[in-house]
This record gives sequence, C-alpha cells and structure tokens, in this order.
Amino acid sequence: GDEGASGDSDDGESNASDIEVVFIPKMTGNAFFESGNNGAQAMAEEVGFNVKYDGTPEGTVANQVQIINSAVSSGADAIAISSVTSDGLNQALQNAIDAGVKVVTWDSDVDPEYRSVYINQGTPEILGKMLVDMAAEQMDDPSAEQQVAWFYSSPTVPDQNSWVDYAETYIAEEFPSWEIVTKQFGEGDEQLSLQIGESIIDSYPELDAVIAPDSTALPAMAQAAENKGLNAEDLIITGFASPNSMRTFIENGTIVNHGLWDVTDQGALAVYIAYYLAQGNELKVGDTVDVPTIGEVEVEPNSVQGYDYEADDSGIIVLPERIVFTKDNTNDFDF
Amino acid sequence: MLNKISKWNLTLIVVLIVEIIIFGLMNSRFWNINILLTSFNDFIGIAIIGFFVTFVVITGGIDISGGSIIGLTSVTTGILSQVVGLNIWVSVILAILVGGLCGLLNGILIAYGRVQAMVITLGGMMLYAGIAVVLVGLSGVSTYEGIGGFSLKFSQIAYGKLFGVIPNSVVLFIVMFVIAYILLHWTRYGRFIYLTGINQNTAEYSGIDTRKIITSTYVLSGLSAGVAGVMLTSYLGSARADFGGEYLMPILTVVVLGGTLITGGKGGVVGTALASIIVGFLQVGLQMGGLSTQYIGLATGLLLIISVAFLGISSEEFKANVRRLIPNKISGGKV
Amino acid sequence: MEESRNLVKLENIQKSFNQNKVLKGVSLELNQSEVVSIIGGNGAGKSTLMKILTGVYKADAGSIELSGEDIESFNPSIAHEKGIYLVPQEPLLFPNMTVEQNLTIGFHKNKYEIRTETQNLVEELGWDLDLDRLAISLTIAEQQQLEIIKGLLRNAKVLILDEPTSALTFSETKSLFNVIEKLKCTGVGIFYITHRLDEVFQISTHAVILRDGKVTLKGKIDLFTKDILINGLLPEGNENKYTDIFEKKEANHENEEPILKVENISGDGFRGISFEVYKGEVVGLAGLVGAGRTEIAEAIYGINHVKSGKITLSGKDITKLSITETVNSGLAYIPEDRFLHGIFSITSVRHNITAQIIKRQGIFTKRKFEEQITSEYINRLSIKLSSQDDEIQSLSGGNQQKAVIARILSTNPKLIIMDEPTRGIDAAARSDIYSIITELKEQGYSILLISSDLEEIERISDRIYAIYRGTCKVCLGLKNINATNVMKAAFGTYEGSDPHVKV
Amino acid sequence: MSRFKNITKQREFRTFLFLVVIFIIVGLVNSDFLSTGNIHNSLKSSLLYIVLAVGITFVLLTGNIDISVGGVLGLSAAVSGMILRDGGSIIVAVLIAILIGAVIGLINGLGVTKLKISSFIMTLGMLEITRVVQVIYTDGQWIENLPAGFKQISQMSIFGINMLSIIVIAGVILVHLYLTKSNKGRYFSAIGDNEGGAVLLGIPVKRYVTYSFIISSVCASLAGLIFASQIGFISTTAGLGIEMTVIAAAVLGGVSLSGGVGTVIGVTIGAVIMTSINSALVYMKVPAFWNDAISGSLLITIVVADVLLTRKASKEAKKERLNARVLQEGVEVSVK
Ligand SMILES: Nc1ncnc2c1ncn2[C@@H]1O[C@H](COP(=O)(O)OP(=O)(O)OP(=O)(O)O)[C@@H](O)[C@H]1O
Ligand SMILES: Nc1ncnc2c1ncn2[C@@H]1O[C@H](COP(=O)(O)OP(=O)(O)OP(=O)(O)O)[C@@H](O)[C@H]1O
Ligand SMILES: [Mg+2]
Ligand SMILES: [Mg+2]
Repeated sequence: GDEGASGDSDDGESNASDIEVVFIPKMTGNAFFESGNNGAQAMAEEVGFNVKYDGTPEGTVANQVQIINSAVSSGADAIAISSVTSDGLNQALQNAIDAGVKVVTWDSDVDPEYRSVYINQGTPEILGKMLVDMAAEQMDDPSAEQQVAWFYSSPTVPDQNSWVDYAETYIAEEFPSWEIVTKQFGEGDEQLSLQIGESIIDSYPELDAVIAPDSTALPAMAQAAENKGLNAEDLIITGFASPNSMRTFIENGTIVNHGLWDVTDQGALAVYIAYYLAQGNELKVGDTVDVPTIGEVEVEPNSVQGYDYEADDSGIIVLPERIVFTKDNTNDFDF
Repeated sequence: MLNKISKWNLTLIVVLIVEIIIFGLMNSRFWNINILLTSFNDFIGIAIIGFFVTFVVITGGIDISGGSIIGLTSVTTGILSQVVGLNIWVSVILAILVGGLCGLLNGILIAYGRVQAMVITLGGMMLYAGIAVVLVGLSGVSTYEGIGGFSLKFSQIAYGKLFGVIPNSVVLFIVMFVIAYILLHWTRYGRFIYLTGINQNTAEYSGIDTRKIITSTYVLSGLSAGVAGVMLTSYLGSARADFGGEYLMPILTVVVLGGTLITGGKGGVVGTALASIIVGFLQVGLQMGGLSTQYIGLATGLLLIISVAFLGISSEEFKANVRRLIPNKISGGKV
Repeated sequence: MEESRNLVKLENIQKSFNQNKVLKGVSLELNQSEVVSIIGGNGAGKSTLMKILTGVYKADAGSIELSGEDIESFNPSIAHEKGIYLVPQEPLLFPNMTVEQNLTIGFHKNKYEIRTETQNLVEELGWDLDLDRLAISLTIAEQQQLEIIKGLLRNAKVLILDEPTSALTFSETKSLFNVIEKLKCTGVGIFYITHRLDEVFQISTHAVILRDGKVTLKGKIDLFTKDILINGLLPEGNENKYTDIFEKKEANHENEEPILKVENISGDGFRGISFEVYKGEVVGLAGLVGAGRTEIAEAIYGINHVKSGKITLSGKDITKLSITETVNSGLAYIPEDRFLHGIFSITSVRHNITAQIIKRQGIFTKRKFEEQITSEYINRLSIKLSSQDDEIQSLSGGNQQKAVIARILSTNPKLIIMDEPTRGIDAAARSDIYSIITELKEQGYSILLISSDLEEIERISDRIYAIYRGTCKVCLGLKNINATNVMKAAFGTYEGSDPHVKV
Repeated sequence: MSRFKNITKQREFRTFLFLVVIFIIVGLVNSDFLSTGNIHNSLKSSLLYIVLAVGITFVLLTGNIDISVGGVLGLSAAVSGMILRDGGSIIVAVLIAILIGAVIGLINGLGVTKLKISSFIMTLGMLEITRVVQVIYTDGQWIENLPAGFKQISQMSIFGINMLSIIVIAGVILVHLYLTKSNKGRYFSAIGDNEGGAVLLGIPVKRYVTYSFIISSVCASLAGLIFASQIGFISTTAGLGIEMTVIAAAVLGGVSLSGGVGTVIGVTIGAVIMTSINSALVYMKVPAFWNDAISGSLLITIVVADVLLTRKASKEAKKERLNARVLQEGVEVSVK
C-alpha cells in the first residue's frame, strides 16, 4: 500500500530536495564506511538531495534487513547499500523494489537480480591480485620461499574472504613457493587485533609478510610491528585500510605501502546513481552518466563480475582506479 | 504481587500507546497497520527468546547464549537440509532440538554444577557461536557466503500470512506468548519456577526438584532460540553462523523492561511481550522519523532508565529486593 | 535506682507500614543499670520499635531523647556514636567474612585488643567459637551467639537484645544471663525482648507489655506475676484462657510397627543413632547446640545422606531417597532456619502455604482451591495478616513461622519433623501450636520434635531421646521426663536409660 | 609451612594454577609461549582488562553490576584522543578522561542509590547512551594519528619491564591492601555480603555504593587511555562487548556476582587468563575458526572445575567440623 515513491518519479517533475536516498554501510563506526558516507553527504550537498546514513555498529544481516524495511516503510526513494551478505537481503530488497524504491549496491554486492547498479571498487580478482602484488613488490625475490600470513576481520565476512580466496589461487599460480602459514581474525576489535598481531609476530619468527585486507587489522598489525621494533625491512605488512589510519606507519617506515580505492568517490557515486534512478531516469548497460565532481561513468554488464544474470536494467559501474598508498602519495588523500 | 505486576504492565501499555501516537505524528505511514505487523519480523527473535529468558531470570539465573544459539541452529538447518540433504522439516526440528541441547548443557552446568549462570552462558555464547563456525568450516561450505537455496515452502515460514493478512511472525509471536503465559502463570510448573527463584533452599526443602526446574528453563530458552534461529533463517533466506549475534543486549533489555526482577522471583511474560513490542516499534518509529539507527541506542537507554526510575517498579521493588537479599545472603548457596 | 541517669526516652512513637499501623504512640524509658523486658505477641511491633531506636527505620511521629539530648535526624551511624547497639532478632552477619572479621568490621579498634577481649568474653560465656571460620558455615544458634558477642564487645551504653535466646539452649542462656548481670552492674541499660516469660523474671528489672501498637502494662518486675503478663498479652475481651494442660498418655508400643525406624545410622555429625517413632506420639530429641540433632533430622529427610544404617518409614526403606521422594513417602520437615529454608520471602502468604500441596493438584494451579486451603489454615493457626496476598516477609516472625507450619500441615504427612518449631513465637501462638500438635497426635500423626526449649520439650514429648555429641545413648520414657533428667541427658551425664534404646 | 598451606587454600591460588596450567599446556605445543617475551606480552595485552576488571570488582563486591564500562572506555578514549590528536597536552587529556569517568560513575551511582534503579538496568541504559554520545561527539569518525609521544607511554620500559605494567601491578597491590586491610575498604564487600547488616552497623551504604560506581567508571576511563596509547587509534566501536569479557575475568578470578566475595589479585589473574587464551590459540597454530569454540569450552571448564573444587573443599571442612564434635568410641567409656 505504498505508491509515494513511484508516484513522484512518474510525474517527472519531482523536486531534487524531495528525494531521499538511504545510504547503508555494512556497519557504522568503521573508518572505511564513514569515509564513504562523507563522500555521499558531500554529493548530496552538491546536488541538493537528501542522504540518510543508516546502519548499526554490529553490521549483521538482520540489522540490514530491518533498516531496509524501515527505509521502505518510511517512504525513502532509493537505497544504496553495502551488503553484509550475498543472499540474505534478497527478500527485503525485493519488497523494496516492489514498493518502487530504487536499489543500488556499493562496495559489497548482492544477487544482481535484486539491484539495479553495483558501484564496484574492483572484482575479487582485481583486489586479490592487488593484495598479493603489493606484498610481492616489496620482496627481494618474490619467487623464493616466503612465509605469508593472512590477517583480517572474521571468517564470516563475504568480501574480505572472497578477495583472500582469489588471492590464494593467484599465489598458487604465480608464487607457488609461498607458504600460507596462518590465517588469523581480529573480529574488528582493535585490542584483540593488536594482541593477535603481536602473537603472530612472536609465534612465526620466520614470517616474511602479513597481508591484512581489513581496516582494523591493518593498523593494529602495523602497531604490533612498531611495538616489537620491526620495520618494513624485517616484516612486510600490507593490506587495505584508509590512508589516514596508516599515514604515521608509512612515515615512520613500519610499512611501505597499502592499498584502497577512493571510498569517498565510491560513496558519492553510489548515492548519485541512486538519486539519478529515483528521479525516474533509466540506466541501461552501456549508458553513460555524467556525475558532478567525478566525471563520466559507464554502466558495464554484470558479466564483468562473473555473474550469469543479465538484464537491461542491471549493471555494474567499476570505479576507475584503486590506489596504492606510499610515502609519495599518502599526503594527497584525506579519508 | 499480581497487582504490582499488572500495574507495571499498565504502564507499559501506556508507553506503547504514547509511542504509537507520537511516531504516527512524526510520520503518518507509521499508522499503517501493515507496516506495524510486518515489523514483527524484525524483533520476533528477540521477543520469543525473551519470553523464555524471562523464565530463566525468574529462577534467579540469566541466559545470554540465546543469540549464538540462533546462529548455530541456523547453520544446522542449512547444513542438514542443503548439504546433508535431509527433508527440510526434519532439519528444522533437528535444529530446534540442537538449540534445546545447548540449553540443556547450560542448565545442567548451572543447576547441578551450581556455577554462576552469567559465566556459563557467556562461555556457552562463545562455544555455540564457535561450533557454528566450525560446523560450517568442516562441512565444506564457504564460511562467509551463507547456505542459501532454500525452498519456497521454507521461506513461507517467515513470509507466509495467516488468512493472507496476518504475517506468520505475528502468529508465531502470539503462539509462543500463549505457550509461555500458560506455562508460567497457569501451571504448577510455573509456580515452581517462581518459588525456586525466590528461595531455592526453601523450594528444595519443600520437595521441589529445583535443579530440574532450573535446567528446564534453560532448555526452554534454548528451544526458543532454536525456533528463532529457524525463523530468522527463513526470513533471511540463508543460513549463517553469525545470525543473532547482536541480540544479546536487546533480549536482556526486553526482559528487564518487562518488569522481571533481575534477581529472580518476580516478573512475567506479559511485560516481556509488551516491552519487546515497545522496543521493536521504537526502532521502526525512530527510523521512520528520520533518525539514523546508530542513534537509537540513546532512546532505548533513556527509555530503560527513565521508565524504571519514574514510572513504577523501582522503589518498592528495590526495597523488596534488598529485604529479600538480607535473609538469603547467609545461604550463599544461591547461584 | 532513682538517681540513675536516663539513657533513652521514647515519646509517642508512631509507625506504620503502608496501611498497617504498627506503633500507635509508644512511650518508653530506659535508665542506667536497668533491664527492661519488652513482651508482646508476634507482630506487636517490638522489633520495629527497636529498629526505630537504632535509626534503621524512621518513626512517622514522636521524639527520641538520648541521655537527655533530643535527637532530630537519626540514622544507624548516629546510634552507634551514641552507644546504642542492637543485636537483631534475625542474625545479620556477613556470611563471607570470618567470625573475626564479623566482629571487627565497622569497629575502630585495634585488632589484637578485640581478639583478647573476644577470647575473654567467649571464655566467660563458655561458648565455643572458632574465630577463623566463615560466618556462612555457622548454624543459626552459632550465628546468634556471634551476634550477641558482637553486641557485648561494643561496650554499648544501651544494649538491645531482640530475642537473643530464641535459638539457644538453657545452658547457653544461663551463661548469657551471667554476662547481662555483670553489664547491669556497670551501668549499661538493656532492652530485652523475649517470648520466654520465665526469662523475664530471671533478669529484668522492669517489664513492658506491647499490644496493638500501644504499651498496655509497664512497671517494675516485682509487680508482675506470670499470669499478669499472660493476661496482659491477650487481646482485650478474650476469654480463652490458656490451657496449659497438655495431655500425654503412656502407650504400649510393644507389638506395633513404628512409623519411623532409625537403625544405627551414622553420618557427618552423628554416629550410631537408633530410635523409633510410633503412630500418634511425639518424640523429642533433646541436646545442646551443636549436638547434631539437625544433622540427624536432615539425614532422615534426605537432605544429607547417611554413611551407614537404615531408615524406614512405615516399613518402606527411605535411607537413600531424595527430598522429593521422602516427601512423597509422607515425611515433612519444618526447618530450624526459617529465612534460609522456610519461607519464600517475596511472594504471597497464599503461595507460601500452598507451595507443597499444589504438587498433588494436577498440572494446572487452581486459585479457588488455594484460597480455600489458605484461609482454612489462616483461621486454624490464627495467622495475623490483612490479606492472603500479603507478601510473607511483611508478616512478623511468628506469623511467618505459622505460615510455614501451615504449609507442612496441608500435605497431611505421616511424620512431621519439627526443628525448633516455636522459635520466636509468642506465648499465645505457641499454645496454638501445641494444641495443633495435640490434635495431630489424636489424628494419628507422629511428630519428631527437636527443641532447645527445655520447657517445651519436656511438656509435649511422650518420649525423649537425648543426643550428646552426635550419639544417642539415652531415652527417657514418659515417667522419667522432667527438667533435671532432660538437662542431665543433654549434658551426657544421665545414668539410667529406658528400654527403647538399643545399644 | 602453615602459611604456605593457607595460601594454597586461597581462591586466587587456584586461579593462578589454572593460568600456569594453560601456559604449560600451550608451552608443550609451542615452547615459545613460555618465553619471557610472550609472558611480558600477555601481561601487556591484559593491562586494559586488568584495569577494567579491578574497577568493576568494587561494584561487584557491593552486589551490583556495571555493564557500562565498555561505553565509558570508548567515550573517554575518544574525547581525550581528540584532545591529543589536536595537540592538547597529555595531562589535560588524562584529567578530562578521569572527569568523564567520574561523572558517568556518579550518574550510575546516584541512579542506583537515589532513584533505586537496579544496577543492571541503570548501567545497561548508560552503556547504550555513552555509545551513542561517542558517535555524536566524534561524528562517527575514527580518531587516528595520535601523537607518537602519547603512544610511546605504553611502550616505555624500566629495567626491561613495561612501565605501564609495573604501575598497574603496583596499583593492584595497593587496591588489594585497601580492600582487605583497611577498615573502610572492607565496607565494599560488607555491603555486598549483607546490606542489612551493613546498614545496622552504621556503614554509609549508599555513599559507598556510589563510590564503587565512580571507581569503576574512572578505571574504565583510565583503561580508555591505555587503549588509546597501546593501539594508537580509536574507532567508534572501541570496547564494544568488552563488558562481558571483563565480567568473565572477574568471575574467573573468584568474584561472586551476588556480592561480597572476591579479591583484585584474583581478578587480575582472571584478566590475564582471558587475554592469554587469545594469543595461546595463535601459538598453538590451530585454524582460527576454532577460536571461539575453544575459548568458550575453556572458560566453561575452568569455572566448572573451580566451583567443583571449592565445593569439595568446603564440604570437607564442614565434614571435619561436624565429625570433630562427635563423641568417639574410646571416649565413650567415661560417659557410661
Ligand atoms: N519492613 C516491613 N514492611 C512492612 N511491614 C512490616 C515491616 N516490618 C514489620 N512490619 C509489620 O509490622 C508489624 C510489627 O512487626 P515486628 O517485627 O515489629 O513485630 P515483633 O513484635 O517484633 O514480632 P515478633 O515477636 O514476631 O518478632 C508486623 O505486623 C509486621 O507485619
Ligand atoms: N550448613 C552448615 N554448614 C556448615 N556447618 C554446619 C552447617 N549446618 C550445621 N553445621 C555444623 O553442625 C554443627 C551441629 O549443628 P546442628 O545445628 O546440627 O546441631 P543441633 O544439635 O541441631 O543444634 P541446634 O540445637 O542448634 O539445632 C554446628 O555446630 C555446625 O558447626
Ligand atoms: Mg521481632
Ligand atoms: Mg539444630
């Protein structure tokens, strides 16, 4: 019993400031998503629509479903979500779509049937390879025997695990002599992450590299190395985290590089596309959109992410670049 | 005693009505009965576990493992039906029994071992969540993707509607409430629960097998968590180990807000039912009113403190409590 | 006496709890070297009055004057400063502290000083108290001893003893009285609350009777006799005279099967105990505090298990049964520690009384039935309350005890073990309970009575077994029951024995 | 000798034995775990928990509970972290943190004593509130790039031992002496042991209960500072869920949740156990997805074992005492 959203957009004369996009992170209180939100809010300001940032600190499936339901009930026009699950939101999103709410995903996708566009920072292949390469390029001889450890948030998060899965196949192909000695989890808890980080260093004295594709694990790992008096020469530490949280470690030589994509841009793009669709515009594979402050982006088919599902109104926008932060460029970013 | 309890329940009803009025004024969609009924889906788990945790709390114990039992039963349902290939209903029943088994372990250690309930169920919380992850890990399904692909019939558990109007979650809420109410307030068993909670020693001397009574409340609590786990799995369409992890505090909140004395001996499920609806609607209402979910804790916290401080149970209840503790203290035998 | 200084002056003290007007204007004085006994039925407000005097409760109206000084705002720490100390009716110890810590806490005095003082005092009293034990492990009698010592150590100017002897036997009581006598000589003023009228005459200088929230009689002890006191206690217009006669009949149990047969049981705290209880008789277990009577009773009831020996109830072996099973076989137990084992404090009197009977009533509880049972017993035992829904903890101690007895009686047991059933119960209620016991006897119930009250056990037991340091060597038949013999037996110095004891 | 026997009877000693057993078992699998380096590390990682647990012990002793510690930790870490990041002095940051703790503790304490709200509810509400206030105050942002000088504090050593550890251990010992030896210090456990008795003795119960909440919250805010200094950045979820771990640590260390029993020494050992479990699993090189299952069963095993041992000991004592009173065969002659 809800025609508000679709009714507005059908008229085509809706006012930008009436449009509300609910921007949903996996969890709140995480630097990565907060930065995404910063970008989203800036875009909303720039263009003149409303963005409501809505998430919970725990970031669980049930919470996200509840937030989607509320967004639909309260009459939002579109949602842009970073999903914590690949299939757990399906029904809730279907309800949203039925109610005329536009669905965009960013950072972490859902089943493509249940959204229009996915703002993709890079496929698991791209990101998995990137993680391995960031470590490999610091090694004197990447093809020699190396002991490598994985360190990220938990065995149940989808995206990090999917990168690591791909990275492991990539290692098997490219660097068969590497040995994965352990895979540890910090549960997104700083104190635990620091402690596990120190324990990794102590219990694997021969360790060559730690790859930490998690925004809590990476700074904690670097802090652990710093506490132990290790620098990048002794132990390679790399992974994904925002440049703000890693700058001191780059500057004092604890680490050499780490990566991420520009999440502010990603957030901004996600809400803009959501807004664009909510205005009644259609986006088809192959279409291009001119996005304020970002430029022109193109909708690619779902197949770039390896999906079978193809539909005219369902596609992927891949962020143009991912960034490797080093001493030279880290000061150019603020997120 | 009955008088006092129903006075508190009356207060809760007033709070609920005020809440509905205020939220409706903030966003008139809130008065849409469908929205209110569907929102039961989002707190049904909290409510039904809350009913039986109320039993536990009345016996003088506490059960914080409910959340992780949800995850475990969800995974069990998924593995049994999707990996092992059992009939879905058989899997559901087995999964609920697994929940009961977890409760049985808690109960035996607490009642027969006389260990403090808080610690046992805390350990249980870690253990059951851990087993869920291990199960997934060992069953060969990817830990992070969740087990999906459930049949339509199964998803009807959560999405079906009685007479095509009343969502099944509301029906389940009512059924579980009635069961809990009859057990607790009409039967001899319920009376024994109260008596055990008031003075376990006296109950023991009166020929009540208090250990069985106590154990049984944990079993019921575990079973209800199992039911909640199945419900949530159906609702979210996939089985994951981390389902329910965030329910810990909300469950306790609805129990204590419902007027059950945290030290045992007093309380009831009517309060818990009302409190869970209040907290559930509060969430939806504030979200629909435009508040981001991460700020809702402020409202819950204030509601909790203010209502308890100013509206009723506090002073008398507290004094009664102290008086009760004085004579009992010498015993030290109470868990 | 006349020139002695006034210590306490209570003027027109009033106090009510909710609707219940407990004190309706009580005035009371205490001078140096006086022992004022306060007597009154259960729920008369004695404890309440004393709690007001120590600042635990606040009086609704009235004034308190201490050593001639008007006290405006009052609380327990001021009371302490002024040298008022209350030994409460129900011990309020710190269970997880040692006896010594219990003695020293809140006491600004050197630990060693306290230690020696305690030792002297304990020696003087002849009580055996290990300073390193945890309070939690003390029996109710020992707790009471500890509370008394705590009070005596404080060098209080005003000492309030609220039923200090309710759990003590005659020998401990005697030594306590000696100490009180000494304190009296040093000028301490004492309020003494008791239900044992004999004690009143032994130690008090004055007596006060509290009834219906007012002082009805007040004066020097020489002006009173026991009868005057008893009459003063009775409600106005009550013609029911106390029937002090308790009929006992010599019965021959030669060819009868005993209801309870205890054969040579040993366990923790007792060894080689044998005795029988026959249908329709009251068998007393006499002994000193710590003799092990409670342990024996608990072993029979199934709380603790015996190491050897055999217990049979109407021919059925109940040696290894759990409580639930012994209860089902027709055994009932009134525990000695009411708070710990007797009542369900925060629920209604009705739920307390029906806690056991509902077991036989099918799965669902029946409110009508419960109300009926409850009112039946409220009438039968004259339990004083305003409604069945009253929380039991709002009743006075004696009425709580009656509710416990009601709970036990409602189950129609074959044998009732009563461990100190009249502890803290007023004279009127006590005689109610005695007549209930008589009635039960007539109906063929059997009773195993454990009591530290010499008079009580002597008066109502048909036979008495004496427990001395965990052993039972003496049985007194009807003819041999008298105060001297019971006392001797309890001290292990009785020579003869009746044939029932099988050594 | 008897003194030694006395020590072995103490609850703390048993907790300590559990700790030793854990270290030995893990040490058998990976001897590096027994290196001084790791022991030093374990202590360092547990500092945070020790401070929290010692604080909460005051509240638990009085028979109350404080669930809000995680929230206080997060909030004070965030506020003082922001001051530090923006170039404020360390002293100011520390004072502000303590002030925040004291104010929240006071509110908790007054809520419990004056408004008579059950401590569980009061602090549960406070937990939710502080979390949100932290999000609002930090605008959801992490506090990053704390000054190196501040981070350095947690890494300083004296004679090769971490300075912070020395301070904390010294503090624990002082608190222990206060709670067990001083007249006033014993009030806390007296209140939890028997509130009515405490009132009767003229102990200002409400005042001391309020103190206990203030102490607990101030400890939580100090723990927040340690957190900030050790970790170097503060997320908005700092300390999320930590309250349960801390309560578990306290219970492991022998504190009874019904009040009156427990010492901070035991609690400290409990905290070290709770933290050591985490690194132990890394050292044992079990796949990490086993972590929760193992820590959960370990926790359960320890408390159950402990309760059974305690029960056995007290049963023995009771038995001994009872039997000491029983007239023995040989003595009988004189009676007959
Ligand atoms: N805290 C309380 N709340 C409500 N009512 C109370 C409270 N304390 C006492 N009363 C009531 O006050 C009356 C007097 O009680 P009190 O304990 O003073 O009696 P008492 O004379 O000491 O009796 P007993 O001889 O049985 O100890 C009783 O009716 C009791 O129900
Ligand atoms: N719960 C208990 N914990 C530890 N010790 C106990 C406990 N109950 C009893 N005792 C011990 O048992 C001894 C015997 O006490 P008990 O009460 O059985 O003797 P009794 O003959 O029944 O004396 P009373 O006349 O006081 O009833 C006590 O001195 C005490 O040391
Ligand atoms: Mg009294
Ligand atoms: Mg006894």
